[in-house]
This record gives sequence, structure tokens and C-alpha cells, in this order.
Amino acid sequence: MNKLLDLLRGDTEADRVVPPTGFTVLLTLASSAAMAFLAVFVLALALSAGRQASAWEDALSDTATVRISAPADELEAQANAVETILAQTPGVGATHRLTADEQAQLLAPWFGEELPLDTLRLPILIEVSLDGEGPDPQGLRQRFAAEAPGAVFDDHGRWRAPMIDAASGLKTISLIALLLIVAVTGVTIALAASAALAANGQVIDVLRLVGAEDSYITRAFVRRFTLRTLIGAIGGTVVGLIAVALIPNVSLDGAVSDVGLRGFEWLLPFLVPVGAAMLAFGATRFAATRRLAEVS
Amino acid sequence: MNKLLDLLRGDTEADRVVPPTGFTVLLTLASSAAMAFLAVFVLALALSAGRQASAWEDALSDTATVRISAPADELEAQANAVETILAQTPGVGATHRLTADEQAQLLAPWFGEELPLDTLRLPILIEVSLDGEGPDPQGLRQRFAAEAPGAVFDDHGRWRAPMIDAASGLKTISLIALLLIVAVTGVTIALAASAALAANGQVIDVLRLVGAEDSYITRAFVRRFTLRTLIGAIGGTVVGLIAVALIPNVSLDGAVSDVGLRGFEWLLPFLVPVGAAMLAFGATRFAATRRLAEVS
Amino acid sequence: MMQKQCDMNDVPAIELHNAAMSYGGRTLFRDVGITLAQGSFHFLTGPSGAGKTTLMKLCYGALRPTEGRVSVFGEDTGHMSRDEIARMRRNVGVVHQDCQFVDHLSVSENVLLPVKVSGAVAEDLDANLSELMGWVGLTNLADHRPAELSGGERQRAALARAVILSPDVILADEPTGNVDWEMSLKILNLLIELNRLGKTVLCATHDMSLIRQAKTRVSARVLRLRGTSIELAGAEL
Amino acid sequence: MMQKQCDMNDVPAIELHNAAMSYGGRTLFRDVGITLAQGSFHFLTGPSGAGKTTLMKLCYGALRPTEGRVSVFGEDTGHMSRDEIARMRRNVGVVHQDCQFVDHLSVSENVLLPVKVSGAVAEDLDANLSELMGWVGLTNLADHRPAELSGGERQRAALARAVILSPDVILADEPTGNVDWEMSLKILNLLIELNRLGKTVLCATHDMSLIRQAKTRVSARVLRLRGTSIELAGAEL
Ligand SMILES: Nc1ncnc2c1ncn2[C@@H]1O[C@H](COP(=O)(O)OP(=O)(O)OP(=O)(O)O)[C@@H](O)[C@H]1O
Ligand SMILES: Nc1ncnc2c1ncn2[C@@H]1O[C@H](COP(=O)(O)OP(=O)(O)OP(=O)(O)O)[C@@H](O)[C@H]1O
Ligand SMILES: [Mg+2]
Ligand SMILES: [Mg+2]
Repeated sequence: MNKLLDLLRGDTEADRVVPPTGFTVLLTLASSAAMAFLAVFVLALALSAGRQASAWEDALSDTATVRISAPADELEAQANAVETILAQTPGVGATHRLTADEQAQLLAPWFGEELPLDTLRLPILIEVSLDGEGPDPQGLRQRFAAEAPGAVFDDHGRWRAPMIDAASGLKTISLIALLLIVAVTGVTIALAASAALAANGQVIDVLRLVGAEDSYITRAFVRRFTLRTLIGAIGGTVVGLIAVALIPNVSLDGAVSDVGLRGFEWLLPFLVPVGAAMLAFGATRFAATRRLAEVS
Repeated sequence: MNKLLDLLRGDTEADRVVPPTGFTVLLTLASSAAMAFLAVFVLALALSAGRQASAWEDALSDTATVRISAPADELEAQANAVETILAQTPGVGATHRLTADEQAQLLAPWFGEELPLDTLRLPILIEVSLDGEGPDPQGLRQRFAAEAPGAVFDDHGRWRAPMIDAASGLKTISLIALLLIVAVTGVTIALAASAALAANGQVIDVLRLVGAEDSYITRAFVRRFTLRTLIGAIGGTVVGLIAVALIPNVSLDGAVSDVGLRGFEWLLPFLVPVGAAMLAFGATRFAATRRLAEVS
Repeated sequence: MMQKQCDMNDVPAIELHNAAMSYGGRTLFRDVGITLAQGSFHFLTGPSGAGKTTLMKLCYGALRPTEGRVSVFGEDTGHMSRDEIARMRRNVGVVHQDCQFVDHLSVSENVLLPVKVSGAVAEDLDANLSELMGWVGLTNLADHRPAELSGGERQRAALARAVILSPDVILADEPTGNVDWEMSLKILNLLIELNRLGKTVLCATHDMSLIRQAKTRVSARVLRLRGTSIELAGAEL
Repeated sequence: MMQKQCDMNDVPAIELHNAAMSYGGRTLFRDVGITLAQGSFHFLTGPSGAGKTTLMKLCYGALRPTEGRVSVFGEDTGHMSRDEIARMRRNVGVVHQDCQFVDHLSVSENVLLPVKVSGAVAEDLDANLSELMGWVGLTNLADHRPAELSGGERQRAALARAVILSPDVILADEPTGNVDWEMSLKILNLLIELNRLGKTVLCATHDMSLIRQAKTRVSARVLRLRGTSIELAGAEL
């Protein structure tokens, strides 16, 4: 890291000996820019997917319902038993017995507002908010069977599973893509540096001939390539950030329109150029050292 | 295209004059392989997202419900009116009046199976399957208001919108990523070819010096680079396909575990190496022509 | 082996008409008019930096004169297309002063390059090649890389490459710059031999002894670049 | 300007002990023992491909002998680290036969390269440089690219670069290979002048007239590579 900073201060004299223009320069700049762009883009996707997954998970998994249907005389007793059991069960947060009005509202979509609830012998519904993973449904059902046989625990599981899977699948895939992009960036930058060094073999030969120490030569090349990669990656990151900022307005609305970065997440992409520069530093050092081994 | 095929047949004599090894070769191979890999991966993602989107859309959007709550004497008449209206409305498929049993089933999650339906004055529910985009809900509601004031059209819209948006958002993002990867591939391959050509400037000078026509030189380079890119891209595509085939077993199950390719979709990724080769063909031709303009 | 672009014997192999050449603002020479008749032997001399290499480049179309014109077998290089220049070069063998080679090819592959790029199908190519390699003393080094050759060996390889297609014109830029006197004489002998076969030879050199030696064996004329003009050097040699 | 690695005057500048050199299976020379005393002037001659360039490369540590050893100011090059070799080269100016330059730097930047890489801070560097460029006749071309130089100009630029750090030893590989007689004499004069300042000079050349010319002015010895051994050429020159 110190060496990296040293580099940025640099030695403009040594700098001049590495060709400042040409395709290898363009290649380094463009490939690091392109990769940074993709990385920022996919990073935003991964972060959004993660956010989405937990949002869906939250929205879908933090409540469950216990329904108690029993003969009128047992109903209240069983409901009380259920509330007691729930209070003792880990993973269960607050419980709330639905009022008649609330039940009516729940049924409204199906039967309209005018359902004559008072004439109906309706079951008691208890809404349960869950903590974390929620209670173990199996265990809960067994206790209900024993103490409140009319109670049925419904953790919305059958609706929840595919949604959660969808969101976390998206997150997983984004992370895989991010890893791939990092790997591809690494390979591309390393190869671009090697190719550029190979193209500048003559410079290295001449420098050794006139008495340059290896460290001088390595430094000159490493500095140039690290800076180029840094500049390219910063450019790519900025364009990527602009692209990410523009997404919601462009094409999406609704749930996944939430693609983008929120709050401190805007800082994460700035790790991309830093990472790219470190990668270029290592790759160029390696390539330069290897090329130097060919010259006496 | 013909020229491309010509190339594959090739002229091994001319081939020899382009260096067969070195970093520029590795760079071309590796970058085309990496890009092909990413492209296949994201292509699979885009296809899966598209599939998912239509699956969700199908599952969620092809039904709606009309609920008719009215005094007992008007109920049947209004229901008939509604069925008449629905039959005349474009975008409406089959209609089905729910039986008492079906209504009981619908309510079971909330109230258990033993709901005394016969003692209840329940609304009539008509399940409607929708064609395509479905009917215009606004227009439908206006006609209901006039002819069956007790009917309420519920197109499940409030549940449907976010799900559909989620799926189509995923598809859009995948397609954007695919476009980006194609663009990045193009830039990388073009630059790799240019850098390799620049590194081989001496070869071009010598060939012109001994009387080689431009077409001979261009052909030699274009052939080499197109083949290298093709080989790299085929390798990347194959590895990408293997990776895609492995995904479901590795990390995901449930809804998005459906990431992968189905049926004829397995053929699409083979367009990736073809595209990469065509890109390399164009890029190398361009680079060679430009380099040749510097030599007399 | 090669098709002549023009077989009329009265057309000069190479002709410069009022040719002037300058790089940027600096004029190397102007109003130069020289005629190399077919089958003639010329030396080109003059101080370092006078423009000998430049003049040779004009002759094989690597440069165009800033004024005037240069014709090869009667054809103005300024009016030739790139492909015509390429084909013309197969009939004009050049020993480049920097001896450029394709580094990853062997010496013999480099010598054979003109054959490859011309697409010529010569029957006794292998025999020709080994005779030629023997002649320039590189038989043992045929499979080496150019980078493994000594300075003089590179020069001889360049000479072999220049004559492999048996061109009608041979432009040799300091072909003896890096070789000892014996080898110089051998190279001179090759050039004289080629000249006797009817080839037109233009040889740039600094070596006055070589010119003197040649004059005893062939009717060579000596062109000397001096100032911005070219003159025929005479008896003082 | 430069720190001497050893100031004792009795240590030879360069010494070969039973040195042998072969590429692959081919032996260029063996059992070569030569001593270049400090301040001496030697010519190195021999046919093309005899190994002159190779012997020079041994002297500046670009190659190691396959047998025996080579010392520079008493230090065995075989025991030097890469950085020691680099520093040694700042005290051994080399005129490479191929005149390698950094293409994208100007001629004067190329000439200044040894100063740059050594990190030496010379006071009157600019005066030195322009004097030197004037001396080799490249003042007008200082801002050109090496590719724009003629063969002889490149050689003179290489010479300027070899002496810019005022090294104690000068190894010149065919410094007059591409220049006319007048320029050859000028270059020889520079070498003689440097030798009179106490520098050790080893100059490979094919040009016997140059050696003869030199012998009238300086007590130069002539080493000749012949077969696989080296001999001191005597009166026959
Ligand atoms: N591309 C170029 N741009 C600018 N100047 C050039 C270029 N090529 C050559 N020159 C200059 O033109 C002059 C003549 O160069 P040329 O190579 O023709 O000389 P020459 O007679 O062959 O010399 P030598 O005997 O040293 O090879 C030189 O001074 C050189 O610096
Ligand atoms: N790297 C190498 N690998 C194999 N053979 C080599 C290598 N370098 C040089 N040689 C061979 O060693 C011999 C001596 O080469 P060297 O360059 O030392 O000759 P030289 O005396 O300088 O000749 P010249 O006068 O032509 O420059 C040559 O025959 C050359 O082919
Ligand atoms: Mg010249
Ligand atoms: Mg040599």
C-alpha cells in the first residue's frame, strides 16, 4: 500500500522512458474502464437484489396467523391457551387477536363489506409477528394439537418460499457475476500489462544496457500501468455510477425498479478503482520481473 | 460471411509470418474466452428472467374476480347481467360462477372448513380468465355501475403489479448487462487486435519491404486473430454452458432456481463465438488496414 | 523466373527526373536527374547523412520525391498503386541498411519470404536456397533466429533475401558495412556476377577501397551525393 | 563524476581468465586469457561471426563465459548481482553494434539515458551534452527520433551515449561500420582523446586502415580472433 502511494508521487524522469501513447495504453485504459463500469453496474444489481431479498423476506415472513375453530364454549379457552403457548415460543414476537371489524376487512375482497359477521360463528384469528426465522412450525403444531386442538398455525410458508427464493437467487447470481467480472478484470489487466511490456521489450533492453537497475525499470512501468488502470477504472466507475443513477427513471418501476444504490452504498463502488489499481500494480510488477529475467 | 469461411480454410504459408505465441496471443484467447463465458452466463440469466417474467405474468394475471353483493332478490339478476357484460367484453375469456363448495374452500384458510355457508347470505363470485392484457378495468366498472351496481371487478391488480414488474425488471437488467458485455467484448477484442498488430509492426514493415501486397498481410493477421478469438470464445462458451448447467444443483431451488437454458435455448449461446469471431474479423481488418497505411 | 514489367532494353531500369527530397524543411538534395540503364553497375557514395539511404528508398517506392519523379522500368512510382509497388519490389531486391527481419522466423524462412509473399512456385527452390545460403556462408545458421546472427551474418542474410527472386534490379545499402575485407570482396563478387547476368546494380557504400577494387573488374560508375546535388565521381578514385 | 569501483592502478580494467564461450554446442573460442590494463587501447578484429560482439558482451556482463571468468576492475562478473552489473555498466560505456535506442525518445534524450538511470546529478550537463552532440555532428538532429537518423548518425548517437557518463572503460563495437572515412577518423580521434584522458578503450573493427591509422598515433595493440583462440596481431598490419 505504501509502495502504491509512493508510486503516485512518482518520478517523472523515469516515467518518460515508458511510451506514453499507443494501443497498449488505450487497451489498458479501455479495459479497466469497461471492467470498472461492469463491476459498478453488477455491484448495484447485487446490492439491490440483496435489499430486495430482505425486503421481500421481511414483508412476507414476519407474520403468521393462528386460526382457532372450535365449539363456541371451547373457543375462548383454546384462544387463551394459544396465546400462552405463543408467548412461550422462541421466535414469536407480539400477538394480536383480530377484532370483528378486522376480520370483516379481511373478508371484504371476497364477500364485500356487508358480511353479517355477528350472525356467523367465525373462528378466532390471532396475528403473530415473527422474530428472525420464526418459531419451529412443527413443534408449535404439536403443542397446539395437545393444548388447543382447534388451532391451526399458518406461517404463510406456502406463499413465502418461492418469493424468498426468487430474491435470494437473484442475489446469488449477481454475486457470482460480480466475482466473474472481478476475475475477468484481473485476467484482462494482467494480460494487457504483459502485452504492453512485451511490446516495450526494446525499452527494457536499452535501459539495462545503459546501466539501469531492475528496480528503476520496474518502477517506471509499474507506475505507468497502475496510473493508467486507475484513471481508466475511475472513468469507468463514474460512468457506471451515472448509469446506475439513471436506471430507475429509464425503464423500471415497481418492485425491482429499486435497482440502484442507497446511502452509504454509494461509497462501495469507489473500491472498484482502488482494487483495479492494486491488481494492475501486482500484474505489472509480475510481468516486469519476468521480462527482466530475460535480459542480463 | 464468405470471407470468413475462406479464412478458415486459410493459407498456412501466410500464417507462419504472424507470431504464433506471446502475450498478445494469450490476451486475445483469454479475453475472448472470458467475455464469451460472461455472455453465456448473462444470456442464460436473461432468458431465465424472461421465462420467469412470463410465468409470473401467466400465473398472476390470467384471472380476475367479479363479486356481486346485492339484496337476495336482485342477486341472481345482477349476476346474469354481469355474465352478459363479460361475454361482450374484449379481453375476457371463460367465466365461471363459483359453487358454494368452492367458496368454502376459498375461505378455509381464514375460517377453517366448517364455515356454515348455507346460513350465510354470501355474495356470488365469478372467476374470469383473461385473454392477453385483459379488459379495460375502468370501462368494465362503468358498465357494471350502470347494469349491475352490486358487482365489483377485482383484477388482482394490486397483487399483480409488483410481481410482474419484478420479473420484467430482472429481464431488462439482464438484457442491459448482455448489451454491456457485448460492447465490452467488442472493445477488448478490437484493442487486443490493435495492440497485437502494433507489437508486430516490424513484421508488417518487413513484409511490405519484400513485396507483399496489402491483402496478403491483412489476410495473414485477420486469419490468425479471427481463429484465436473463435477458439477462445468457443472455450469460454463451453465453460459457460457447463457453469450454467451446474447452477441449479449448486445453489438455488424454488422459483429462480429455474436459471438455465431450456430446449432450443441451448443453441443460442453458440451464437456467442460466431459473433466474437465476426467482431475479431472486423476489428483486425480495421487495425491492419490502419497500420498498413503507415507503411509505404 | 520473374515477369519483367517491361522488356524493352532501352527503358532505363531506374530513372530520377529533377527529383528533390526534403524532410520537414530540410532539403537533402534537389534537381537530381540520374538514369540507371538496364544492366549497369553504379556505386552511390557521399558523407553520412547525405541521403544515400533516402535515395534508395525513392528507388523502391518507400518514399516519394517531394518534387520531380522517379520511374522504375519506365513506370512513375508516384502513379503506382500500393499493389503495383508491392509487385515492383519483387523485381527490385533491396539490402536494407538496418537488415529488417521477421524475428520469429528462422534465417532461411526469412530469406524465403519474398518467394512466399509473391506466391511464386519455383521448382528448384530448395536447391537455389541452399546454394545461396552456401554462397553467403550461412549454411550452418539457416535454422537460427535472426537475433542469433552476428552483424555481418545479418547483412549477408539480407543480401541472400534480396536476390532469392532473381530480381532485375539490386539496391544494396552498405552491404559491406559490417563485414571484413575478405567477406566484402565476396559480396562484391556476388554483385558483379549478378551484374554480368544482366541485373542492374546500385550499391551504396562508404568504402572507397571497395569501389576501387570493383572498378578493376566492372565498368562501374560512381554517383556521389555532395551538398544538395549528385555528381558523377571520376578519376580521383 | 563516477565512483570508481577500484582505484588501484595495478588492477586491470578488464581481464579474461581461460574464458571459453559456446552457443549451444558451437564453441566460438576457448582458453582465452587477455588483460586490458587501465588506460590501454586495444583493437579487436577477426572475421565476421568470429565472436567479437560476443567477447564484448562478456566484458560488460551481458553474457557469462561458459568456462573461465571475466573480471571488470578486479571483480568477477559471474559473482556480481544484477544491480552490481547495472552499476558496473555506468562505468563501462558500450557502443552496441545494433545501436539500440528507445524509439519514442528524442536523440538527445537517448544520449542522456545513462545519466537518467544512474540518478547522477551533473552540474554542467547541458553544456556537456551540447558539446558532445556537436562533437559527433548531431547538434541539428538532437530533437529528432532515432528512427529518423541515417545509419551513420545512429552510430554516432550511440557513441555519444556511451561516453556521456565519462566512463573509465569504453567498449566500441564497430563504431565506424556505417560512416565514411572522414567520420571514421573523427570517431577514432575521439577514442584516442578519451584514451589520453586515461580511459581504457576496446574497439572492435573490420577496418584495417583504421587500425593502421591509429597505430601511428597511439600505442594500440590488436587482438585477433582466429579459429577458437585469440592472438596478438603484430607487425603484419
Ligand atoms: N524520416 C525522417 N525524418 C526526418 N529526417 C530524416 C528521416 N530519415 C532520414 N532523415 C535525415 O535525412 C538525412 C539523410 O538520411 P539517410 O539515411 O538518407 O542518410 P545516408 O546517406 O544513408 O547516411 P548513412 O551513410 O549514415 O547511412 C539524415 O540527416 C537523416 O537525419
Ligand atoms: N544468441 C545466440 N545464439 C546462438 N548463436 C549465436 C548467438 N549470438 C551469436 N551467435 C553466433 O555466434 C557467432 C559469433 O557472433 P558475434 O556476434 O560475436 O560475431 P562477430 O565477431 O561480432 O561478427 P560480426 O563481425 O559479423 O559482427 C556467430 O556465428 C553467431 O551466429
Ligand atoms: Mg544510409
Ligand atoms: Mg559483431
